[in-house]
Amino acid sequence: MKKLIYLLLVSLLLTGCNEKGTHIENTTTHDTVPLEKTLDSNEHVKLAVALLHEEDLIVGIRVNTFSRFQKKKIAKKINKELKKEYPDLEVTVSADSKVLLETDKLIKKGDSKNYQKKIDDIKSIAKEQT
Amino acid sequence: MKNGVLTFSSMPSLYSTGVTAGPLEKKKSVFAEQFDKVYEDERCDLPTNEHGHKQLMYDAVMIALSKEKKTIDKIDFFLTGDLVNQMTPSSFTAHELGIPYIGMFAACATSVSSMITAALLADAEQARWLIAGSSSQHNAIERQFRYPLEYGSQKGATCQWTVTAAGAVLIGQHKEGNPSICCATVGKVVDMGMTDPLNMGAAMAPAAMETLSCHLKGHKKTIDDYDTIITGDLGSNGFKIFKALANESGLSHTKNFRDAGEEFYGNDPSFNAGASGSGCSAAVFLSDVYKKLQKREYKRVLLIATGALLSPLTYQQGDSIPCIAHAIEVTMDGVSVN
Amino acid sequence: MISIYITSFIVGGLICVIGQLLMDVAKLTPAHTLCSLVVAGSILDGFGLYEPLIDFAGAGATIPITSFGNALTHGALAEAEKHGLIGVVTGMFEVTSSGISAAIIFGLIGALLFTSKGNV
Amino acid sequence: MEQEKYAHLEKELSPKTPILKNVIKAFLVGGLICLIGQFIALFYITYFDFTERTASNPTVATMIFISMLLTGFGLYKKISQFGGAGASVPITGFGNAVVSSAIEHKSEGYVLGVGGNMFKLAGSVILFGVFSAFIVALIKTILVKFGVVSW
Repeated sequence: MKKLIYLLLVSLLLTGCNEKGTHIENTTTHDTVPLEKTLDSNEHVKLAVALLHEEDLIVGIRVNTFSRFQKKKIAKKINKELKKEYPDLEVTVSADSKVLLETDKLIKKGDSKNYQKKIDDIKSIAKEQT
Repeated sequence: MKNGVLTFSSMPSLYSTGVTAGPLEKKKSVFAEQFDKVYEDERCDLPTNEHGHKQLMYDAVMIALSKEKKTIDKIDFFLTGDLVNQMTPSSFTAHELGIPYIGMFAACATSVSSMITAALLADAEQARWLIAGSSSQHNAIERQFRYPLEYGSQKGATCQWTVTAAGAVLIGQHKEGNPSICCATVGKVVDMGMTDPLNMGAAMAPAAMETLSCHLKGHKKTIDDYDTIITGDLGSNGFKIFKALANESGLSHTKNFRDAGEEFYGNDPSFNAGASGSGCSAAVFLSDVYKKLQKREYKRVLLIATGALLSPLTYQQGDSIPCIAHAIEVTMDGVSVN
Repeated sequence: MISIYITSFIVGGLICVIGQLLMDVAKLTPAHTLCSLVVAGSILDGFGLYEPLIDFAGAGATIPITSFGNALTHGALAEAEKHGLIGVVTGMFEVTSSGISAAIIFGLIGALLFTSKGNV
Repeated sequence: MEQEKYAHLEKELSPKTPILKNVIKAFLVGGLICLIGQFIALFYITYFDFTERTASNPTVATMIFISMLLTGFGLYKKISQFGGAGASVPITGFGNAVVSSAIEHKSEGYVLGVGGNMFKLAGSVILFGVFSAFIVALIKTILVKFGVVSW
């Protein structure tokens, strides 16, 4: 019994330090370097998927295990930072895994004609949770 | 001063017994083979638990009667009780039987209190034939005193399982060769301040001890006069405490002590401390003990049935659990030692 | 992604451990234990502490009964933010309705489908 | 014998509650139920339009549905006997309290029996949840009004 708990704790610690990943899809002429830099430099972010399309920038992030307590604050902070970098874009940053999942799906599909409709969906989802 | 101590000079006899039990008891009880009838359905194929409860008692009475080839109209009194609100299963049984009926309530001690009353009536020559007994049905009682059956609550090691069983005994004037009631002790209500309704054995043990010492003193007996002293449903925990109390009060040993509740399910841990319910003592006294008396394995026994006189209302209002124990002495010897 | 399962298991398990301690050490009845936990969840939300726990542990924080107190308080607070004091009363079931409505509906369906059995 | 003396004797002889064992079992069962809940939540997030936060509503409903089945087939009381608080603290325990009361009181009819007794056990949880939510929200709203704290 105690071994089992020990095992769980160890695996918890291990999964806490997974490798970082950032995936960015850009259909606009904006420069993605500051975006990448912002996401990579944030120590809490474990995984991020970003999509720039027309007037929108959507970022779904996953934070480290113990950063999840403040994941809303982290998302807000990144949102603020990105707004500074991309003042002419509508920035949506969410730590909700649904946003990450949907954005990822959208990018993988690669069907750029349907982007706008889906992006609106994701934005409304992201709004719903705050 | 009688102080609850009774002697029956005419020594009314037990003529026959009827014991019925539910399907779980058939599977799990060590006494299952000695029961006269066991049901495949926990409600005896009737729509409600309370109807099943009534059927248990009714069939027990009919079995006891049929063994002696007696008919209902020969019976003068029917004394019984159970644990359901206002004792409706017993009253409904009495309605179905149509025998003059006195409802008895002493919680799980009803098996003995009804036998004492029957013996008194027979001894006073107010009745030729009487039926005494008690019954309980797990589902109906559980819902009455605890939670809905399917509600998940963790039961501790002191919890007892209410049995589905009924026992009825036909009592009449003294007959040589039959187990006979020579004396009895009506107990006082004892409250030792126990408040845990899931540890009834501990609440009832002092009442059993009180009645035992009263009986021994009142009838000038020692525990060695008995082949066995069997308590009703103290359960393994209550029985342990009862034996400790007996030792403390100066009784030399407790090796001839038995407890029906502890033995009922053969120490199966899934029943925690064992069995309880007014059917438990009745079923064991009127099957195992009665048969051992008939076979003369036992010559003199003391039956002490214990009852916890609580209701869900009283313990929720924070009252402690008052308990009672009644003792009845049954012997195969022709003459009372008194 | 795996870590959310581990945190939900551990946090959910720990909340149950608190419940078990309330029952075994503090000798509370199951009903008292559950009420205490619900009140605790509600107070935690008053301090804004329960939502981060949900972010951390997911179902580990939303499945235990403490989340019921949290959701009630959360609904009340959200409505109070919009409509002032009156929202405290009106917003309460905004978030929690699913648990209670599911319990009522499945309770009735359960009663239609099943009868209780007195087995071990 | 004195009540106090007897209470002492009773305490000495009655079996002790195996607290450590119970706590470990509660942890495992409670954790497992929450883990199942997490899987269900993931299912709703992946295949339906629910976010992490909104998925908790259908998850709770599904858990209560599972609890209804387990209660009806007589399994929930076994889980509870093993897991103790691990089975009664999760929302499934709330479901079990409601469903078991409803099933038990079916014999008195659907209006007086099921309707009248469904919340016999779970009602107090709702009462204290609502009452404490009311007090907490009231205090916080007043504090915000006076500028002591912010939302």
